[in-house]
Amino acid sequence: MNTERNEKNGRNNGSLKAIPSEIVRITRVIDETPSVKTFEFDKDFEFKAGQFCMVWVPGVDEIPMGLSAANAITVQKVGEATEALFKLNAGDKIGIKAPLGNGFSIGNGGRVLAIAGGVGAAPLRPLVRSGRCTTFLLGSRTASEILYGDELAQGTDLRIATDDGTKGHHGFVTDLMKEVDLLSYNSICVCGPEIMMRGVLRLLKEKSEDTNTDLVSRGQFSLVRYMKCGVGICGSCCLDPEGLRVCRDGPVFAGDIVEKSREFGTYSRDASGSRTMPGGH
Amino acid sequence: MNTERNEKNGRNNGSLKAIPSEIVRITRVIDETPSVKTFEFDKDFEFKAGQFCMVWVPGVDEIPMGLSAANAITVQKVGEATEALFKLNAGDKIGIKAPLGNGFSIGNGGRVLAIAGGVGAAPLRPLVRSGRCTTFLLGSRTASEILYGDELAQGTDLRIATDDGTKGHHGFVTDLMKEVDLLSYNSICVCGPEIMMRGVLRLLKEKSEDTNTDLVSRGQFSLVRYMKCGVGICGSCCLDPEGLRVCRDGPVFAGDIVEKSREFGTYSRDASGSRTMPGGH
Amino acid sequence: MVRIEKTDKVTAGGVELRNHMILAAGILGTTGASLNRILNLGAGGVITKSIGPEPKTGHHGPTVCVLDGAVMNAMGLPNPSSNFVSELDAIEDIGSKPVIASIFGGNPEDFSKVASWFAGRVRGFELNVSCPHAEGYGAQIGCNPDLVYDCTKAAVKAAGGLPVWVKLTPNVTDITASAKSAERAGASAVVAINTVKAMRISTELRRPMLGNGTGGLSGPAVFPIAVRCVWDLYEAVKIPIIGCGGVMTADNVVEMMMAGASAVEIGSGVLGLSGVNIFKDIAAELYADAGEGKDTVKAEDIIGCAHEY
Amino acid sequence: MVRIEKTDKVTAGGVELRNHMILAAGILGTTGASLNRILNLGAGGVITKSIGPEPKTGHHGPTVCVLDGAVMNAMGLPNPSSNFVSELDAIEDIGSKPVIASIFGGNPEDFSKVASWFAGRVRGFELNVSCPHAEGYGAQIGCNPDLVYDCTKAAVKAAGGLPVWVKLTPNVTDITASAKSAERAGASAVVAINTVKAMRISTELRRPMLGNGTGGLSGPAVFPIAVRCVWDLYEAVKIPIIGCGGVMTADNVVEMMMAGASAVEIGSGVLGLSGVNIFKDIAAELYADAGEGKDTVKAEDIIGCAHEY
Ligand SMILES: Cc1cc2nc3c(=O)[nH]c(=O)nc-3n(C[C@H](O)[C@H](O)[C@H](O)COP(=O)(O)OP(=O)(O)OC[C@H]3O[C@@H](n4cnc5c(N)ncnc54)[C@H](O)[C@@H]3O)c2cc1C
Ligand SMILES: Cc1cc2nc3c(=O)[nH]c(=O)nc-3n(C[C@H](O)[C@H](O)[C@H](O)COP(=O)(O)OP(=O)(O)OC[C@H]3O[C@@H](n4cnc5c(N)ncnc54)[C@H](O)[C@@H]3O)c2cc1C
Ligand SMILES: Cc1cc2nc3c(=O)[nH]c(=O)nc-3n(C[C@H](O)[C@H](O)[C@H](O)COP(=O)(O)O)c2cc1C
Ligand SMILES: Cc1cc2nc3c(=O)[nH]c(=O)nc-3n(C[C@H](O)[C@H](O)[C@H](O)COP(=O)(O)O)c2cc1C
Ligand code: FES
Ligand code: FES
Repeated sequence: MNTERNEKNGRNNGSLKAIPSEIVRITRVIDETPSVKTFEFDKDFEFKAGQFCMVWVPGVDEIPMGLSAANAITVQKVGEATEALFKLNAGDKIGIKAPLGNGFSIGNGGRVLAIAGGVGAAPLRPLVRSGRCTTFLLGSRTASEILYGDELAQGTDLRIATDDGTKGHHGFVTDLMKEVDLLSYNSICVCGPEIMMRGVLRLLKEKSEDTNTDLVSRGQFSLVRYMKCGVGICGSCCLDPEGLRVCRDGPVFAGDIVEKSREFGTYSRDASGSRTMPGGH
Repeated sequence: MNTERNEKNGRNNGSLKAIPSEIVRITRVIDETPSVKTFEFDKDFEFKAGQFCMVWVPGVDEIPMGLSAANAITVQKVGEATEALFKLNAGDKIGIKAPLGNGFSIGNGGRVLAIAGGVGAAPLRPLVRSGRCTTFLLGSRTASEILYGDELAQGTDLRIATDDGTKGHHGFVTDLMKEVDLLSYNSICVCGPEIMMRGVLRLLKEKSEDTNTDLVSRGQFSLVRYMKCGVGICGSCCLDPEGLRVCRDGPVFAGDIVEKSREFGTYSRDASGSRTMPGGH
Repeated sequence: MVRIEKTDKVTAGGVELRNHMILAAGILGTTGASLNRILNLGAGGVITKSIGPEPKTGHHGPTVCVLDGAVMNAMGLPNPSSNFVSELDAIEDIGSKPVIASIFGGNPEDFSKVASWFAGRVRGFELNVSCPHAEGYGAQIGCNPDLVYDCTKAAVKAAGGLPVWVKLTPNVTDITASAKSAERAGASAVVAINTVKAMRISTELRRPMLGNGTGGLSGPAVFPIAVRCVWDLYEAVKIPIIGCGGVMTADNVVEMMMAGASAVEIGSGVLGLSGVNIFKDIAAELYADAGEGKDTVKAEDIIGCAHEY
Repeated sequence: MVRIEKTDKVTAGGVELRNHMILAAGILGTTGASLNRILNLGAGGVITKSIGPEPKTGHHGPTVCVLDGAVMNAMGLPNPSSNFVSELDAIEDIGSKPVIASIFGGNPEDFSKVASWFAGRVRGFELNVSCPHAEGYGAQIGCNPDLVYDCTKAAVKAAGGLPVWVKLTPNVTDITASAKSAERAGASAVVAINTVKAMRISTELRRPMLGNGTGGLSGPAVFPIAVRCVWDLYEAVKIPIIGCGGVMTADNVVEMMMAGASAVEIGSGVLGLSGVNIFKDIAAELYADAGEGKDTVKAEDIIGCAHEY
């Protein structure tokens, strides 16, 4: 289980190390799409693609966001805290606890397939930036919602699908999976709405059965759950049935773990801990 | 001032490190003299000759004692806590905070003269054991009160004085200083009753004036003051007029510092902080 | 190091535990699956997130600050209320498992209502009358010995014979006063301590680091405070004491027990080097076979032993 | 980092200081020479060891345990009583120096007697009604707002016009109650906090680590507790607040001030990396010329500023 690996890096010696919220200054706000902005700040965090941060929006809330670069987050406006973030400009300060969680593990090299839906492209972007992404399948509602302009196309073999056909394939991102040779990838990194990720998992399963190859565990899914602490103590982000913490044991889980999760694609929990519909980017 | 050197070993970063009382088991009790015993224990502390420890005598008190070896203290019975210590046997446990204070600084090599009175030999013994003591002048009330049997004589040029003439020179240890060429020593390390140390200082001063050589600051005096904390926070051991802490800035002070002390050889303070007669071994 | 003789059975405050280390309330206790996981990872027992009469979403973030040697939180008692009951289904074979429901309320009726939801399902109750940052709940009850008495009485009645532990706040002039009230009202144990009132401010943002402003301190920083409370309670009440606050190591467990604790709870410890393996790691160090090493003792021989110094 | 504009004059609670960092009571304050040294090493002011009506030798050792990130002590208020007055002679030109006498007693008469010894010699008084480990003194007064009122009143009268600060204990349900009493009785400032009740046990010796058994916690571990107390006091009283507890860095000073402190005291900090140079080292980092760096502010602009978040 991922967690054992993460946490057995030292003998329990009674110490407890700070996880500070670094106060950073926003240096640039990039309008990616009508509902998505990228915020760059004046500090680089060491991180692995897929790791996230807790963003303290002063006076509002602290919310989880994938790191879309060492010094950036890419945010979709969906509610109170993200709206407040959208009102911030260069020069404003926010707090960042980073890096948190485990990130994608793609070993050294090998072929990497990224599959993203919407703002799910954010935590996958660093794979492209570091030149480790072979192919990127990006799904979006419509052409104007596609993130990062031409940046992705310059660093990887980018293929696009839009729900309304305004760009690329007319249809779902999962359709694009049929265009590529799934077997040729060592890692398949996925992030997006849970319904889309469920679709990806189903296709990987089918392909695995067809080819008698374990593609499911090559899949790595970045999950979203309601996070209060982000550091693994409160329990608000735990996933059924294993009780793994998305914030600390994840947010990236191998396909075989996700497959076992009875809540994946079915339900999640809200701020009070009550069951509700699944989240996802 | 000694303290600056001791304490400027790092930038103030807000941290505060533990000074634990290590619980050790007494392995051997050696009757040195009718009123002095050496207690060896099952742990070696890294230390410099002249550094001391706080000895926790369970249920009684915590008192300062020079380290007479990496794993030993040599104790004269004078009151409650030392009496309680004297009742302990091999197998019993005590607590040791060590090493504390600064110790003698004898640079690398050079000729070292040690001058001790009574149990003041304890913190000087490690100099002999490590082969760095050229000459050792040891004063004692009477032959039976001489510490460490033949051990010192085997490691250094040992010269003895007893008040009653039962061994060695009949008279004070300061008399022995006339036998040696004080100018030939790079360091002169002194520990004993304050009245004796005052005598040593006076002789060094005289010799300095006679020879126009600064022998006073070659002198290093290990002082005794009432110590409550032993770690430099409470203030009970401070020395007039500089307010230096014997436990942290000392217990070893250069002759020129001691010379400036208006309380050296004149008074000290008791447990309440009231002035009283000077202490010393 | 002092080690404890392995035994088949550990009982504390009327609850049969698997070892002396219990997961503290509000730590990874939001879902049944998580509680189940912590049990599987070696906890001696688990306590649920505190559950109250109505669902609460809790305070806005930041809700948790991890400091050097301490954790500060102001969760605001988020909980799904009665919806939590079905979470317990995820605990395999719950009837045989040391699961304790933490409950809170604003008055005796609340406590009896919430207790009744869990009465058949768990092995005991812990009353949270001590959360320092929840208006009208928690410590606002724990500071008032009469209210502690009434709420404990109500919970004991609703608990249908199950043991009721009362978790105390250290943020009072005299922690033994509420403890005595709890004892008189029929509590099976007192638990000490909940978090210590605290606050940190971001100097760069000029505002408190927690969304709620003030919060509660836990972790190693409060260990000496918790030991002191357990010590004082041991001299004041006859019912067992469960120690909680800053326990990180096997030696900390022994120390709490010597102060008077029959068992300990661990919360912030899950953020230490062992992570959620802390229960297993401590157990590996803490327990030994009888006769293995001369410092191996029976648990009952060290509970409160330091009082005889 | 936020830095404070250098000024010629810092005044807090009616006392003119040399900067915002004052040596706390009981820390290196047993002799006049030591207080003089700490002033020379850059303290903004110094407070004496607490002096009482009769000489006391204090508790048996161990009296101080230095833990990771905390200090625990049970000195037991050792002091030479009226003999201390002549210690002040060692402070060069004391008339111009920010020296504050810390005094304690068991009743109002004690406070007025002890205050009268020092009335002409010092720049102010600090009443220790908050030491957590001295029978009949300290916190046994500080827990009772009426006694705080009476003792403060008596000291103010005996102080002959000098400012009187009242140092509060955090070991109470509501620290603002005693603060309000002190304010009504004419105190010029309240100081928060004295040490937090605590205890550690040596598991190997099976007895408390302190000679006195229980003691008080200070140092970094209590900083979040102290900030919280200062914060609560700022909302409760109008007189200035002096922050104390765990201050180790320049940023800690700023944080205390943002919580509401007009100045801070430093005690355990002398055991940090800077040792007794802590005052100088903090000052070097804390103060800047007006306009030097954009985060350089006037002290008065940040005192309590976090309350407006
Ligand atoms: C590991 C992780 C990485 C993420 N990365 C990104 C990213 O790169 N870009 C991006 O735009 N979004 C990302 N999200 C989602 C983002 O956290 C939520 O959109 C955000 O918290 C909404 O906050 P709000 O106050 O604006 O919305 P609210 O008005 O509070 O609620 C809107 C919805 O957002 C979700 N939400 C609210 N608060 C939280 C929370 N604390 N934790 C999780 N979900 C919450 C809820 O499902 C809710 O229904 C990520 C989430 C997780 C868990
Ligand atoms: C740095 C240092 C090193 C020392 N090294 C040695 C040593 O190697 N061998 C040795 O025998 N003695 C040594 N002493 C002296 C020793 O600490 C005292 O003899 C001892 O504390 C007496 O304790 P007691 O309870 O037996 O005596 P008490 O009955 O308490 O008093 C007897 C006398 O001992 C002195 N004393 C008592 N308590 C203390 C204390 N806490 N600090 C300092 N003096 C105290 C007082 O002057 C008192 O008059 C050293 C002292 C210091 C400061
Ligand atoms: C994030 C967090 C949430 C907590 N939630 C609760 C809770 O719901 N109910 C409760 O009684 N105590 C709660 N506590 C207090 C802990 O149960 C425990 O009493 C405290 O943290 C001290 O123990 P520790 O130092 O081992 O963490 C919480 C503590 C933390 C850190
Ligand atoms: C060794 C020691 C002795 C103390 N003596 C006194 C005292 O005599 N009077 C007093 O009011 N406070 C005394 N205190 C408390 C400190 O003045 C201060 O309030 C407390 O230590 C918290 O501050 P800090 O964390 O900076 O040390 C003492 C503290 C220590 C550690
Ligand atoms: S968000 Fe708190 S445990 Fe994951
Ligand atoms: S003994 Fe406390 S300062 Fe030296």
